[in-house]
Amino acid sequence: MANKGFDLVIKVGGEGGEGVITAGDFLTETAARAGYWAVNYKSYPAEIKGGYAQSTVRISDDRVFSTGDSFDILCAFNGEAVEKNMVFLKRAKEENKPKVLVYDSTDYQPEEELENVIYYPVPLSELAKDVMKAYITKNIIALGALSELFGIPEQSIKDAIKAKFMRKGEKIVEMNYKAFDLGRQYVRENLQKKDPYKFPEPKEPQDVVIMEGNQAIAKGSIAAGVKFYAAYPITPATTVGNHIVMDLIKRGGWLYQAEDEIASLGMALGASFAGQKSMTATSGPGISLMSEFISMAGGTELPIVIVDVQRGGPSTGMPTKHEQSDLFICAFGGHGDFPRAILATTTVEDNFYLAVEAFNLAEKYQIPVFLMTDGALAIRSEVFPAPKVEQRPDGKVVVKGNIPYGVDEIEVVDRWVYNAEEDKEGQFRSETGRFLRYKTDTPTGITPMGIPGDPHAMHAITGLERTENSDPRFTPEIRVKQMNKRFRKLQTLLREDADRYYKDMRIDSDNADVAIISWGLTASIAREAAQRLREMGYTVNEFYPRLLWPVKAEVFEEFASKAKRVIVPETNYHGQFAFILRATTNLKDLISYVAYRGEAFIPKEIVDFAKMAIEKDIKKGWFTPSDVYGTVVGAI
Amino acid sequence: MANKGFDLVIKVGGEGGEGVITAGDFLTETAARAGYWAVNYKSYPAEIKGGYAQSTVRISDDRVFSTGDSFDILCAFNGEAVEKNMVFLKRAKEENKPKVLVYDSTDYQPEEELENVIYYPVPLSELAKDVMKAYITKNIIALGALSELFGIPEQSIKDAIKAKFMRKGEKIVEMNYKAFDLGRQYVRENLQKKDPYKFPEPKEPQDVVIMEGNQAIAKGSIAAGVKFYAAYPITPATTVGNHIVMDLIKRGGWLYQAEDEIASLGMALGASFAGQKSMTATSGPGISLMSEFISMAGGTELPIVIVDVQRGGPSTGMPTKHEQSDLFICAFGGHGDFPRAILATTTVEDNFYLAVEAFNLAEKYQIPVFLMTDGALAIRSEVFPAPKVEQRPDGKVVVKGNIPYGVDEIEVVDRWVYNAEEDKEGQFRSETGRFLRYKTDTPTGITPMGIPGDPHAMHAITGLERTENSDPRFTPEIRVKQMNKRFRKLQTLLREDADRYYKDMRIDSDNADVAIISWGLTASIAREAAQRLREMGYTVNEFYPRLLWPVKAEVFEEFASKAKRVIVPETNYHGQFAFILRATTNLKDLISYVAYRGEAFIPKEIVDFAKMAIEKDIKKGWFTPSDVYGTVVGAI
Amino acid sequence: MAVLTAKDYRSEVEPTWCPGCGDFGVLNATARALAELQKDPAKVVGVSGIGCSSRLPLFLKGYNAHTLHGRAITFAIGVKVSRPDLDVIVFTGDGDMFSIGSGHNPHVARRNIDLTIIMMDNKVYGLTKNQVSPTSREGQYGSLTPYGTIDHPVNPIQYMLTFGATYVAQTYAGNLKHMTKIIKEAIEHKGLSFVNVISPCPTFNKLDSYKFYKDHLVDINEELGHTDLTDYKKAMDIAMHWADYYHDPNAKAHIGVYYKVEKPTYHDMVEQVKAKVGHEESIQKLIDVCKPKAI
Amino acid sequence: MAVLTAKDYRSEVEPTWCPGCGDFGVLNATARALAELQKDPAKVVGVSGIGCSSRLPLFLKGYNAHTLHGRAITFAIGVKVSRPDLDVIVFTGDGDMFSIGSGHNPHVARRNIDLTIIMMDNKVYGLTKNQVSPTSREGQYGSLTPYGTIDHPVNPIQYMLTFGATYVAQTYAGNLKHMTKIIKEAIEHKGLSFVNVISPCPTFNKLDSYKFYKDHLVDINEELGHTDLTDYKKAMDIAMHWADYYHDPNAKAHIGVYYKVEKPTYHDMVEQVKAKVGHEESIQKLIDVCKPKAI
Ligand SMILES: Cc1ncc(C[n+]2csc(CCOP(=O)(O)OP(=O)(O)O)c2C)c(N)n1
Ligand SMILES: Cc1ncc(C[n+]2csc(CCOP(=O)(O)OP(=O)(O)O)c2C)c(N)n1
Ligand code: SF4
Ligand code: SF4
Ligand SMILES: [Mg+2]
Ligand SMILES: [Mg+2]
Repeated sequence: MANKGFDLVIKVGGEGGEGVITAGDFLTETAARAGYWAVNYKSYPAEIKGGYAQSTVRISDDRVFSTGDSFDILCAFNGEAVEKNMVFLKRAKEENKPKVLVYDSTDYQPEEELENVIYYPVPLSELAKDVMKAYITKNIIALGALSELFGIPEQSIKDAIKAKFMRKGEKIVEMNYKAFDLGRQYVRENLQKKDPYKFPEPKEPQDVVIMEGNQAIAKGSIAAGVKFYAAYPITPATTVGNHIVMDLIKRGGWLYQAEDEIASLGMALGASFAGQKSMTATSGPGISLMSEFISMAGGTELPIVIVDVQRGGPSTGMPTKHEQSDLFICAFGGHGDFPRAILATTTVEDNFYLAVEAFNLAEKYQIPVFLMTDGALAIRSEVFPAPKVEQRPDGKVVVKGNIPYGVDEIEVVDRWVYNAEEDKEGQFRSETGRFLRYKTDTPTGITPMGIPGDPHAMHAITGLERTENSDPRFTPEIRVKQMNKRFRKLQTLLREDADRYYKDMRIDSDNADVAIISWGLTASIAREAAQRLREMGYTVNEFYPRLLWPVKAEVFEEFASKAKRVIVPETNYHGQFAFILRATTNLKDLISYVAYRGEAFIPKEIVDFAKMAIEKDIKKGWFTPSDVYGTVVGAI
Repeated sequence: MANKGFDLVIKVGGEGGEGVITAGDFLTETAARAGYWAVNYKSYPAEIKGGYAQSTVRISDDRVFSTGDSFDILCAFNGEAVEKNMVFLKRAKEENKPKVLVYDSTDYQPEEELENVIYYPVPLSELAKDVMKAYITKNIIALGALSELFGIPEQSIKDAIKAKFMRKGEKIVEMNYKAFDLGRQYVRENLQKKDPYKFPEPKEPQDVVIMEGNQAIAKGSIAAGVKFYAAYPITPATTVGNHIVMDLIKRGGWLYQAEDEIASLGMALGASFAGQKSMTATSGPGISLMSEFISMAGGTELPIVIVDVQRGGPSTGMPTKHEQSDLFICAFGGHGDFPRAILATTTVEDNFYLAVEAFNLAEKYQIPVFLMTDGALAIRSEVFPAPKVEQRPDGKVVVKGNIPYGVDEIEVVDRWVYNAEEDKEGQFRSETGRFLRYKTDTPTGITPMGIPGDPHAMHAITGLERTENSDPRFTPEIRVKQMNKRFRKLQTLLREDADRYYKDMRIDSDNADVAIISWGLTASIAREAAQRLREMGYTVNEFYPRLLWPVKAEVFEEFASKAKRVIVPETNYHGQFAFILRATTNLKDLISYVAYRGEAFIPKEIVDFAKMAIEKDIKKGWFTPSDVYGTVVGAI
Repeated sequence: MAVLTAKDYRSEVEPTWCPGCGDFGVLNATARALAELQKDPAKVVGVSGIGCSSRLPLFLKGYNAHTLHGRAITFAIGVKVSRPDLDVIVFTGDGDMFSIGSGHNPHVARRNIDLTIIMMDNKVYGLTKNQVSPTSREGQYGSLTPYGTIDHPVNPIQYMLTFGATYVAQTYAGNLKHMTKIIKEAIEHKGLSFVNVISPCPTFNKLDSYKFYKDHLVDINEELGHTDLTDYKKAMDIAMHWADYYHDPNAKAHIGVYYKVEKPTYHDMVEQVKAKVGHEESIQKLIDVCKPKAI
Repeated sequence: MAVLTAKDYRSEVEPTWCPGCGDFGVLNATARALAELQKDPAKVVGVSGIGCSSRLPLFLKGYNAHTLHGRAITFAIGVKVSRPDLDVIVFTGDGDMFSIGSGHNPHVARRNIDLTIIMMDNKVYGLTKNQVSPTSREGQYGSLTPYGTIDHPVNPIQYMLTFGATYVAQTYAGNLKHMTKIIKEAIEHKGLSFVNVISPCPTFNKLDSYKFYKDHLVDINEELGHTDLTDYKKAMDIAMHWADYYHDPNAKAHIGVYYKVEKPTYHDMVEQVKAKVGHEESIQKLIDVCKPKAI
């Protein structure tokens, strides 16, 4: 509960299957219905069934983008949840802000009372079993208790409950209302409020959506006009497919579950060649398998969007864990030199808009575009302003909303399709009338595509080097011209489009104490760290690029020139983005600050490191949280 | 024919299947038998059958490592060979050194006489058909003519001919001798020598071998003790397998032709897990397909040697062409962060010794090691001092010879296998007696492997993150320790082994006009360019590292500090090695000089660019030969 | 449109095949078949992998894709599923389809995707200069098996029958008429059709030569009386004798149609699903389902 | 060595499978079979891909490798070919082996490599939480096919027979005795053996449940009198009825051995080649062949 407004973190933890995750979802939706913002970070058990699950919901007046350092309130569905969070509860003492523990007292009693922790025992299981005669209502009883304890607007929760159970019938809704009231009643009759946390009054709800990360990618892709999706299941990318499949059918497209990832990308490229906007989504191992086709997409100039929902690597690694370690393979995997672009998302809201942008770049430049996100964002949900998709009178589709990286709207791009009518002068035809699919001398490097069915644009594609009309040929002249053509497209991209992905930049000083460059989920944590550093009196500049490749060096160089030191926090071992920046800009003195423990940073870790860097006058190098705290720390 | 000794370049060109390549091989072997050195660069037709083929043989007193800028003598088996080389013949005028054209005058007559070109018509086809009644002898007749014209030692050629045809019987040898004599005789009777080129007297032959690049890899791997080779054919890597298959069987090993590259690497890793030294060889597309298993090899710490015989990329690209564009995928392909090493060869001789080294690094550090070479080196043959493989009394195998990167000998490394006898204290056992395959606290990061059959070292491997005894586990502490363990191995490598691959360095001045860092085949061309620059009066420092990854920054930084500018010539678009150096060292001012036309540099192009860089005071940037000459030039 | 002749289906690119290569015949037969069907070249898509055989689509007019080794089928599926209005023909080789590509065969067949697969079976890797392929006979020499391969060959016909192809035939590059007829039928067939063309590689495969096949072929339909093409077991039975001639000098190699049935294609099934699910015009509506539900 | 019991083949790692998962049974049967054979755990290598089923080797003592999705067979071949003294068992799932891994199946089988493949067929992707697998019945719901899949399933038994496996059997995770017997036989078999274990996934596959199989199984050897296990055609015939029960509520699922023959293994052939080629003690000699030949 910061001084600037309402800001509360509630964590719900317990056995998977007991409605822990649902409880978090209810809190999130309640916040939305009460006119507040929320992010909800979910953590599913590694086991298929059972195992420990938790949901961390941060509700606030102003929009926030991380789930903070820790929780204010823990609602523990069992003893395990308390134990798992003991390390955080213990911190209440030093953090001079109280923490609240609401726990199922049916079978569990804390061993000791921790300093600055307020305890509220509620016999959740007992009430569910004995009073409600339905164990399944345990989480709703808990919501009732939380509502009573912290003043979470009753009507908003009840509405959320109703919305969820409506289609199961009035009876079920009533039962859940009853469970909710039971929780409230128990608290009223048995507990005395001792903590300072209190929900403000509900406000007029805003026009918002609630989406999970992978859902936002699905919806964004639909908005971009995708028509073909080739899937092969892999954690944590599978659910992009789950979310898109029915929408796609409704829009006349199709999701094809392929036999493997090589096949997925092959199919997606086939559909692209056939004229459709096309995509696939996978995680690290799938990107590895797709490498050969990625190289072909770059070489043959086929538009394609490849979503990489990253997980912990290398190899099978840690499928359910957060990491940002696929940047190297996305930027440099696949053999030989070819053009590509990489966009990376920092929030669920980003996932929606950048999905549209990824298709735009792919279709405009006829290159493979990676949309990089990660497993933590995949299952996190966010309340954000509802996006609007409009069709302009000229037929163009425009996506509007609160586009987080600072542009006003996104016009959906359709690829440049050859039109013989318009090419009366035969600019794209050879002397013998053949279609010049790969004409080399266009100023942008871009040439129109021919789509099957059009008798005027017939051509072959081949992964071999080729002439302008696509016959295999390896003479030095032809080769060099074709390479230059392909890479000229990236120069065009840097000129015409890069800036729009570089707008999320804040310069507080021309000689700031510290500057932060960050990407992916880490950026949304760094943003909060920067704010806190500012509150501590430091001057801080921030830059969260959404385009990671290609790199427009001068933008980074200028940004860096305005600070005494530049920290690049990211969650991988090599400091992959910093590595790329060192290689592509004239910046040498970047400080890599990396965590590779399978969990995101918390804002505090970045704050503490920044302070250390300022105090010890660190200007470059490679650091981990262990360098700050002397030991490996977990964050979740 | 440089002033420092004998140095002659003979090119033979004509229709594939007419013995062009064999003629080049004879010249190479003749040189060896006459006590000279030779390199023979072959260029096969892109077509399976027929098409244009040529062989460029450079014979010299001192060892040289490139085939020079151009030829002195062209022996053209048909008109096409003359036409293809017209651009070079025309240069004779400006190059004030005469060129000789020996051509088959049966059906061809040059249209004009070029300045400074000496013409020797010999009706090769006619003589073969009409006199010898065997068209197949055309190339031997040509050798006779060359021998007579340029004094190539008769006995040495005849010996080479005999060695080749011996096993076909005396008759065949006699017929070829006759053809050879016919060529000599024709020249004696019909032509007048007008050129200055003359072979010196044969010397006492040295103890040499003649190998092709891929053969040298095969032989080096055998010397290293490889036992399992998994193959999937791909140009230009296939012939590593062709060359090794029988040797391997004779040494008790096996070559398995797999169904694809994923399977090859999977099998090779299975064999490695089972305790065998194991390898595979492929080219770019295969590396792409192997990416997932490469990540697993790094993650599970399995020793493996992956030979990448590079070809022109991206995608199917230019399979028969030279390029060095797989460095990115070898260094950064495969998902997630994991340790690996990359060695790259500059000559055929390197191929032999670095194959041994690749196994050493793989076995010592239990990592995937890439041995990078390319298609031009693959089929080039070289005369070089014969390597010796000795077994020391202690059983260790030692490889000796003229190791080109400056070490005295290579001791063959066998992996550290767990030995329960020696581990009396249970350093590598858990409290319950389990084998600690992945103990994290060894100083080097290396831990002993357990080999199936040993009851004391039983364990599982998994691509998941894991405990010290290899159970899947993702806690931050375990994860961080295991990552640190794996990367500690690379720190050890940098400390203990990197320097041996950095010895091929020459510092002429502490403030040289220009320094060159180069790798792969380009290095052997840069070497010659450097020498010429020196002869022009410039001070030149040179550095040809054989280890490309990981990078020991201080070595490069110190090297670079001693010159006014550093040029990194390489044959790919991005300037991939320069990119890596910019990212990993504090060097910003590296000059990328790249060619991506599917052909190697010629020394002159590097010389001309270096001069330009010196004159225009260029310190950094990205340049191609077009920046020097204003147009795309071909080299072969 | 004027009547098109075989020539109208050929591109300007000249084949780089060796003289005598069987693939020339396949190219001719394909062009003829397309001409007989008067297909619109702009609506025929040829897709191939990598190999001598896989070069074929580059020599055809229309829309063609020379993709990656072993992956033609995957790319072709993408084309066909997203554009069912196109005729999609896969041109492949024995190595391309049955070695590196073998993982895709079961899945395209069991889904009965309406593609035509034409495999040029020269029983060797041609383009990489002589390695044994999965269809090479035991004992055949290859550069990586100089001792004569010890592998038992695959049986493409039985495989594709097992996987569920609904049209399965074999023909011979030396018999233009038969080839043209079969390829035409295969293109016309609704569902997954597979045509194995025995296509000699005179450069590397000395065993499976024109000379050998000259007196080793038998037409299973005309000569062996296999006429009930819907009889799966019978088709399997004949298929099992596919390679008898490798061992028995008197046994024959088969040409003809093994199997042909009509079953719903993948596209038919997709249409059913689409009809059931219905259409949504408005993208906005699909986004708005993520708003808190009005209650 | 003391007599080993099933427990001696189990590692310290506790399975993470859901309660009721069929894979527990497979683990038990495997440990029992190994105990009955008194195999030296240090000489048994278990290799798997990725999936719930592929976790199995982590729960076994000995040398085990949990490799990549679909690639267990490739890794296992490397182990076996380079170390024929080891017993190598592949543990895999229906998705692992017949979807992403399907390209490796023909080649391991036609070479008759002496591996044992045990596939836990739950007819679903378990680990990734409910997608249809190649063995799922038509109409089965999966997260990516919420309308009910339109794909016709593969027939693992017929496939492996077609590919040339020399031991092919099916068993059921609910029948420990039968499973143990079959797995034991499969391990003992010289050559490529394939065992398909119907292994229910109570969490995601509600169709192929214990309840369903309770009265849907028939033993082809005991009950249907299939006793000539070398009769390939008969084996094929029975295999073709593999999934009848998907459509016909009265049809049964089969358990038992379909096929079992002795044929030279890959290793037998390798030994022949090695004997023919001979051995060379000296590496130096192999290098010296590159010197100009003495004449
Ligand atoms: C990923 C990959 N691996 C290997 C190759 C090399 N390669 C090209 S063609 C070919 C074999 C082709 O055999 P087949 O399909 O029978 O064609 P053929 O040349 O015999 O017609 C191979 C292995 C490649 N191009 N790509
Ligand atoms: C390359 C790759 N792609 C996808 C995955 C995700 N994945 C893990 S298990 C699995 C399916 C497993 O199915 P199956 O083999 O039937 O095993 P089950 O869980 O049903 O036992 C998939 C798709 C992966 N691990 N690696
Ligand atoms: S190598 Fe064989 S398959 Fe290839 S083009 Fe020549 S004859 Fe045809
Ligand atoms: S999801 Fe299914 S297959 Fe996986 S462990 Fe659970 S029951 Fe077994
Ligand atoms: Mg072939
Ligand atoms: Mg399964």
